[in-house]
Amino acid sequence: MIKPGTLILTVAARLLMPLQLLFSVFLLLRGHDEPGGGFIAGLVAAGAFALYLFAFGRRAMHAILKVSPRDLVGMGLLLGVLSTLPAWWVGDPFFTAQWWTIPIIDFKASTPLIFDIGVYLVVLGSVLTAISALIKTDHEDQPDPEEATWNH
Amino acid sequence: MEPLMAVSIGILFATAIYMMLRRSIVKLVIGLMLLSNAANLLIFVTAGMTRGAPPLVPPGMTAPEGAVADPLPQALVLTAIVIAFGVLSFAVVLVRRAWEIVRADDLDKMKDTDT
Amino acid sequence: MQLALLMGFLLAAVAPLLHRWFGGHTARVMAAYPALMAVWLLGLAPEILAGESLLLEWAWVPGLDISLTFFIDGLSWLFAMLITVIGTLVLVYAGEYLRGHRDLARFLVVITAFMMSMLGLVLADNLVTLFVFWELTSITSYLLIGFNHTDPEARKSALQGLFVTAGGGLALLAGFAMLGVAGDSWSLVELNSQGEALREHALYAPLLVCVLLGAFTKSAQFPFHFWLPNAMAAPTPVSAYLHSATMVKAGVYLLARLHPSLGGTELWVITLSLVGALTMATGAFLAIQHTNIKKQLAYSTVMALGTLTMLLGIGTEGALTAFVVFLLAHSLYKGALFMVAGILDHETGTKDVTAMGGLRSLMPRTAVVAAVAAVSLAGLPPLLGFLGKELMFKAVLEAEAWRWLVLLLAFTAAFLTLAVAAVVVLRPFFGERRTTPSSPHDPPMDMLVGPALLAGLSLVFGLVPGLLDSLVSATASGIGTAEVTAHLTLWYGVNLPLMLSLASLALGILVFRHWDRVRAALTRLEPLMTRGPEAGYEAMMRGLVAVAEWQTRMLQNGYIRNYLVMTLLGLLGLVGHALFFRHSPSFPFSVDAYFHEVVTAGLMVAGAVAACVMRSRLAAVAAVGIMGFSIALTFVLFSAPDLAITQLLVETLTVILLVLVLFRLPRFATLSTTTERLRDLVVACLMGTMVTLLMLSVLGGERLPRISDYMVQNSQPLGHGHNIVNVILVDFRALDTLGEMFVLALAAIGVYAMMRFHAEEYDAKPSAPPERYYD
Amino acid sequence: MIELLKSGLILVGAIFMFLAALGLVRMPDLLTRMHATTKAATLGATLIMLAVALHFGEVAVVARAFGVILFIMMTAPVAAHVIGRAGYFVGARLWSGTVKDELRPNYDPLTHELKSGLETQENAKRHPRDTDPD
Amino acid sequence: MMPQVALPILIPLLAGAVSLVFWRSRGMQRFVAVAGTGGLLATAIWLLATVNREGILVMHMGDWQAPFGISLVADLLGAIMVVLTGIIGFAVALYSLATVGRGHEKFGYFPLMHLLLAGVAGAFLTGDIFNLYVWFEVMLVASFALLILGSEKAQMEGAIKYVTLNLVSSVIFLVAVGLLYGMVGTLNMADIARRLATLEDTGMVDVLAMMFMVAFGIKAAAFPLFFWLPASYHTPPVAVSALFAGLLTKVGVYALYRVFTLIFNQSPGYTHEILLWGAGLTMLSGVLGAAAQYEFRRILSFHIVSQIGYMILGLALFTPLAIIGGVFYIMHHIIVKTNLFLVSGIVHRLRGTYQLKQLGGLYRSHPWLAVLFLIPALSLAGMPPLSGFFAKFIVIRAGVEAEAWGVTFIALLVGLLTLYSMVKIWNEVFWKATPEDGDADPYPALGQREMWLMTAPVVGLALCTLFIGLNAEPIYSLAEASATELLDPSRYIEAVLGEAEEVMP
Amino acid sequence: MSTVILLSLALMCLALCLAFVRLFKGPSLPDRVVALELFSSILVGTIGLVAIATDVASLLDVAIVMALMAFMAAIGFARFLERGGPRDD
Amino acid sequence: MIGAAWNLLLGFAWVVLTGDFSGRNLLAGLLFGYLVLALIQSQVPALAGHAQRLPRLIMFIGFFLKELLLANLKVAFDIITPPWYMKPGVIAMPLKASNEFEIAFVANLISLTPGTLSLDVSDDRRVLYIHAMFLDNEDELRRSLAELERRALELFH
Ligand code: NA
Ligand code: NA
Repeated sequence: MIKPGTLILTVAARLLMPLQLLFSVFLLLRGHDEPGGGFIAGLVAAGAFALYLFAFGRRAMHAILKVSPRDLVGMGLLLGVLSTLPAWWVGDPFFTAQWWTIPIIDFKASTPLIFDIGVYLVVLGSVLTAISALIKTDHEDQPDPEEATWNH
Repeated sequence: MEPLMAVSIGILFATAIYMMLRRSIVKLVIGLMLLSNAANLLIFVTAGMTRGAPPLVPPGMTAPEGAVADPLPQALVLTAIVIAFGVLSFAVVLVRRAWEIVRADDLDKMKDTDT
Repeated sequence: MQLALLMGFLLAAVAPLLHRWFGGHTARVMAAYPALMAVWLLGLAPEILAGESLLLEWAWVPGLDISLTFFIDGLSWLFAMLITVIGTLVLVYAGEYLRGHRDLARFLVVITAFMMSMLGLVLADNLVTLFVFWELTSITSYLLIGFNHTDPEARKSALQGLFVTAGGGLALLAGFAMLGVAGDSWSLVELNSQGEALREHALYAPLLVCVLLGAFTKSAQFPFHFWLPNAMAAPTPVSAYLHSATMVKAGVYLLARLHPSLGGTELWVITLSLVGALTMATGAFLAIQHTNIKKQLAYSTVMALGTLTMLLGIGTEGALTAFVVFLLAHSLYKGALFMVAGILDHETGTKDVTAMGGLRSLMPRTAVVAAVAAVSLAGLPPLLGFLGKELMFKAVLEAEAWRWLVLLLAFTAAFLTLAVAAVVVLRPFFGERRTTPSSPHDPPMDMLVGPALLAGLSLVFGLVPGLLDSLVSATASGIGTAEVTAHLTLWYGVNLPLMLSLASLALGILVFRHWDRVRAALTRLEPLMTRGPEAGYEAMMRGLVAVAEWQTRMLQNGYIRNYLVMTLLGLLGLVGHALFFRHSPSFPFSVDAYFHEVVTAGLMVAGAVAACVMRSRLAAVAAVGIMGFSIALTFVLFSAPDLAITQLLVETLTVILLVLVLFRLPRFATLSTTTERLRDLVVACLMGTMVTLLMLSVLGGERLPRISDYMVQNSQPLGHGHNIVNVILVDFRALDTLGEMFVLALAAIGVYAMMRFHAEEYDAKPSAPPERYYD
Repeated sequence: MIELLKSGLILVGAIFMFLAALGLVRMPDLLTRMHATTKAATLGATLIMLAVALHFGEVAVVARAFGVILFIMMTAPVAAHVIGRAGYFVGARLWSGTVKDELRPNYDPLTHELKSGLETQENAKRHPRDTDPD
Repeated sequence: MMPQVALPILIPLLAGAVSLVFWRSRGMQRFVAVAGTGGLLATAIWLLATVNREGILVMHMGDWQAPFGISLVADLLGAIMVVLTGIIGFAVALYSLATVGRGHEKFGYFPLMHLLLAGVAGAFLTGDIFNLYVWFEVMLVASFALLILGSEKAQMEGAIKYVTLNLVSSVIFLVAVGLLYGMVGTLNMADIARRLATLEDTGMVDVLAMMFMVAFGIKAAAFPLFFWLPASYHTPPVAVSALFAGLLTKVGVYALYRVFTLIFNQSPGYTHEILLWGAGLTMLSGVLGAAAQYEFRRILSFHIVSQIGYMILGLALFTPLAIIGGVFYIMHHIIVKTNLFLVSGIVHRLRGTYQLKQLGGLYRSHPWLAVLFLIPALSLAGMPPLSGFFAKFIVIRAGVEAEAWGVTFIALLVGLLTLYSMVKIWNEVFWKATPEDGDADPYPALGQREMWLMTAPVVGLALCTLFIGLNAEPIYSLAEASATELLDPSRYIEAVLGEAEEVMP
Repeated sequence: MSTVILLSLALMCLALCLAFVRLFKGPSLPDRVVALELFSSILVGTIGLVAIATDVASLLDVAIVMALMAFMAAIGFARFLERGGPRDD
Repeated sequence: MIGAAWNLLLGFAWVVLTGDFSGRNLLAGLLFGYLVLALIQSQVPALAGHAQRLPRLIMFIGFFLKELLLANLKVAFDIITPPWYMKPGVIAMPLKASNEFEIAFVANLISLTPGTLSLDVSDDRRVLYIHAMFLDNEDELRRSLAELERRALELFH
């Protein structure tokens, strides 16, 4: 039986993965002004989890991800669609950007940002869904706890 | 540069088509990858290429100073790249499942549904 | 009237319900409906017989000039009367004939629907509406022929009938379309008022051919006659109704109806006379040759239809008079005879006349009815059939085109028909008694009332033909271009037609005497007469399937390569043609490129080419990676950092994905031959060249200003972002991005489902039947 | 001065990169090729990033340049290790001039167990820890 | 703001997202399936009513004026198509409740269905050429996933062909968009139309027209680009087949109508002549393909191809009447073809096979099903007075008026051959006695609820067919109004761009 | 662009070509992976050079992502090898 | 570690207090924080050794760069000259480093220095297998590797 990763790889993964994740959030948040944005950030984050996956296996990756990648996809899509709706509330066409300044930290929140976060989640969730589905059938045979939650 | 790229992209298309016409399913997938890359590049190149002026507004300004590269095709290509990524991931896995289920690498052996 | 017609369809639809309530009486109950209609029509008689006509307007699809307007003149009134009266009788008859049959309700549905369709057909003023009812009769007739649907022969005959009549119907549709276009109207009344212009129109010949095709197929004219005898697979009431009295006459009706607008030309006269005469003779020959009573009657119907067509072709006043009389006579005696045939079949259990004999004593009432009807069929006085035949001979002698040939054919048909009439009555009812599968006796009243009434009418009209004067005049006037005044009488004096009648009587008796020998002699003609066109039809059907299979083998052959090549050749052909013949390209050849840019492009190409030529899968993947990285570098060199990042992230993730997948896949193998590879190479190179030429054309051609300049100027002030590409992605063109998100999500769902969901594991719920794709 | 230093850094960096590639082509076996690539390329990238830092001189850019250096130094050896290990264990043929191989005897290709060669002396005193990778 | 322009896209998107979020809850998914498609249908009707009353509706997404942002445009054709999408979506959703297995539900059947509908609706409503590409992809990938759901051997084989050829189409489309942008510098279709008219070199316009023709021709399954369709449509669960059969190719047809009336209308003598040839060959090859088949769904699949020919014929003739006929044909065909697939599903549910040779006896055992089959089948064959008759009649009349004898003849012949196929099915499935081996294993009887869920959509669609046939006038006027709009693109352009000066920064 | 940069770019390009040669020649998969890895490393340098040459600092973001993520490909390949994928493939 | 965290915190506090959010100011904050911590480290046991880390780190980086450059030249020389001077081989290097982080750190450093490449760590983590290019003087090599490990481990203690 092959172990998921060697010592050197696991240590590197432990170091690099948070770094990559942090970097992905950075790319996401500043994407409106510099190269970056939801896609790129999402792909980086997906790469980060993929590294973790290679080093520690699928179960460990799910453990740090906490939610199922499919939930991420769903949430991301929902966020993306919902971010188009506030415009309706104020009577603008869908997708019209709404900007709000959050007073205390002087952070400019906007529907494009929410939208971009949606993109981020979808990209991350999709790639992870695909990769973990591929990995699962690759070598793990035990039933997946997440599959048992399906209500009949 | 554009004419040169036009020729290069032509070759990319040719390789893609050639690979897609092979009988091996794996080659088919590689052909599809080449094809989508070629198409994306084509959009980028046809819209015109600009050196050293990315479409970014410098901090504190409202518009770039000089001429910048056309941002619109870039956005289109970005969309197209991501779409192609999704579609190709699907195609790759499809090929794998097809192989597992049909047990034939040869596309010529996958014609039961037609005949 | 329209409402009544639509209600009739509704009545048809609720027949099963009625059947539940009324049981065995349903047919009689439903027969009340056409009877009522007949009464209503009878109420119109004074006006119609006085030569007036009625136009009942009713809009349907005004945009297309389609209306449900009904036009009632002598011709349509006569047909409508026949349809409703015989329809009533047939319904009553069928109720008894099919008593206890499990499909009686379905039968009633279809035959009522047929009746209404037929009625609509003869009443419609609008070409399209007429066509609608025309096709409805084809379909209902199909359902009726295939009534005994578990019998393969019945199904085959039904298909044949449908295919021939619907095929003709489509020709008719084309003809109508041309007619409508040529006459700039879809109303028969209007079209009939501009016959001159139509006959001069450039479309006249093609539209006439199309219309004739439609009419000839429907009315079983040579060489389309073969479907009609096969249609005898239907229950006898159906044969009586559809295949003698009504549907098959739809074609004749149409010809009569269009006579004012299309008739009279040389093309019309020659085609109709010859085809009609040929059909007559064919029908008569075939009738004499068969022993199955229904087939005999069917072929004699073919003969009668030929006669009617021929008369329309001759088109003189006398011919039109003869047409009306013959039409009426035929409907009456043939309806009666079919019902008699049904009684025989019902009572004896066989349809073969040679197997029956001496039934007169067992079923005397039937015998009388049969005899009367047969005498009319034979064309003997004092029945209406005699009058019809006399008038027919008279008309033929007036014919302008091919007179003697037509006369010869008509005469032949006449004496053969006489022989048939003799066979049909004398064989079963007279002579020595033969045992039949079931023991016969006279049927119940319901079955006898119809034939008796029809035969009786033949006799009444034969004895007092003057009753028909106004009807014949009104009808013939509607068909002809000029007023026709008819004075019918049984005795026109000793003239050529009478001579011909006598001669035919003599010859007919002769043939009957030697029927068995004649039959034997005629068998030799069989291939010519029946197998000829029918074999043609069957060869055509086989050919159709063969061509279809050949095409499928050629095109839809399962080889994805072939699909791709076809698709790409389609693209190459179309775009290449446009590129070379529609466009005059001017290519700019000012290559300003730095060394490193050229190398980058070169590496990109090299990576792609390497992916093609390398013999290992993962090496090819790595080579694709090189290409991807080179493309990313191109993006860097030409000011697209976002793209470069995306490209290389995607490239990396793709490699990961591929590696995960390829692990489970087989290695590359050399499968194609060198020739195939060369062919593919040619296609590939052509595609590549085309793309290059396209790009050069666009790059060197006229280029308009970009909308993106607006985005460059406004992305910061309005979009509050410095990265213009990102502002486009999340604001200007956020809808694209939204779609793209969903694409990615969908791909992920797909991948997940493919890897984890195998139907056999999940859908093994007990209620789902198994899929069988390969059985 | 800065210009000169920058040019020097760039040129030397580029030369190292080139050498790395040359080594990759020239070296006789997988592991020696990896020697050529990992370090020279890392060094080359480092030097060029230093030049970038010098060239732009803004904090944000300098930070990014150092970011690149840091990341490449973190990832390059990991990649090298992973490939080298995989290449070696699945049977990369070593160059004929290889003088020594202390690993091969300690590796069991069936169980993928890699011994240290010290077990016999201390008799496997060490017990599994919970920090062990699973 | 008129939200009904965007809601037919946003509702299924939202429904898809919600279904995905609640992917663990079967009940929720089933509820959303009905509610989402019902909402789609409702908003679509609302949209059509508004468009019919007020003319072309435009929404500039994100409030970016055309041509800078993406505009959604609902003209009559678009609105009609969206309504049809709603009808089919709702019908198939109901049908799916009864027919789709638990495994399918668990692995995303309903989200995929919603998103397929969203892609289709998006394609019908967008006024932006690249956005059209995006919706095509949404639709396509959703269809990929639906096609393979279940991972059966036939599905895999069909899917490979489907995916490959459709990707080729996407790439051709993408390349054409790229070239187009390079030439005219805009993506808004109205703007493209306006700018192309100012180009001096119309040759390149024709070249691009050919590229779009091929790209959409593949989607529409026109000759010689249709191979993917008969290779795959008979492989997925029948609800999926029905959804595909009704909508997917029609998106290609719609796109052809859109670009060849709005954008590439400069040289109809060239482009539409080619379309005419394509239409004829499509009709013929499709119908011949069907004649050789003995599998229920394969026959139907080939007939999709042949019927596409009629629709393209309408566009190719390019006369007002022809366009009316084409639009009418699309409306009729979507309903009828979906219905036939649904009926085939019921047959399969009852007998466990789609092979005609093994079927039989259904006329005896299920007369109501026989009627439900006959209505769409005869309509498909163009038999009066059903919807298909009027569709065919208009097209043929237009052909005669345009004196296009060849294609008119083919159109008629194909009608006959279609009838032949339908009768073949009728003969084999309904009339023929049950073959010896056909009813070997007794399938469990349909549950009451299951049966209602399966039959209700079929009955509903059959009623639509009858309604269109017996009351053709309103549908005709709708098609006529739509054709008038299509033939006068300036109305579309004005609605999108306003009457302002040409915007060429 | 200064001569030094052009010269350096030329050198880097040659390096890229050499890496490609190794990738093409193989002979084993690890060799190709090493070549791909080197290719990406050289790209990082090249991007730095281009950034200097064009004075566009934002290109460094590409380099960062490359430095941080490109090695993942190598890890993927290594995984393939370790799971028993044929190394001469 | 606590020291580093404190230092970071102080740096941020500085940035917030001064209200200047530039990177330069953060650097300044970190520097001041470092100095402050260096001043108080004798009083706070948790901060022991904090101040020594920076000079050690700087010295280590210098050492490492020197090694990197010199050895790279050596390899480069071998690459460009046609004959091979190298004597490659795989050696086992006993590790002093105990926890996995240290082991990985050392292994990666060794990989980065030319002429040596870490292949793998033995399962019991006591030996690092290294592929070396120049085994002509193995003892010298082992010594310099040990030196590298020692200096690297110093950073953590
Ligand atoms: Na693509
Ligand atoms: Na499609």
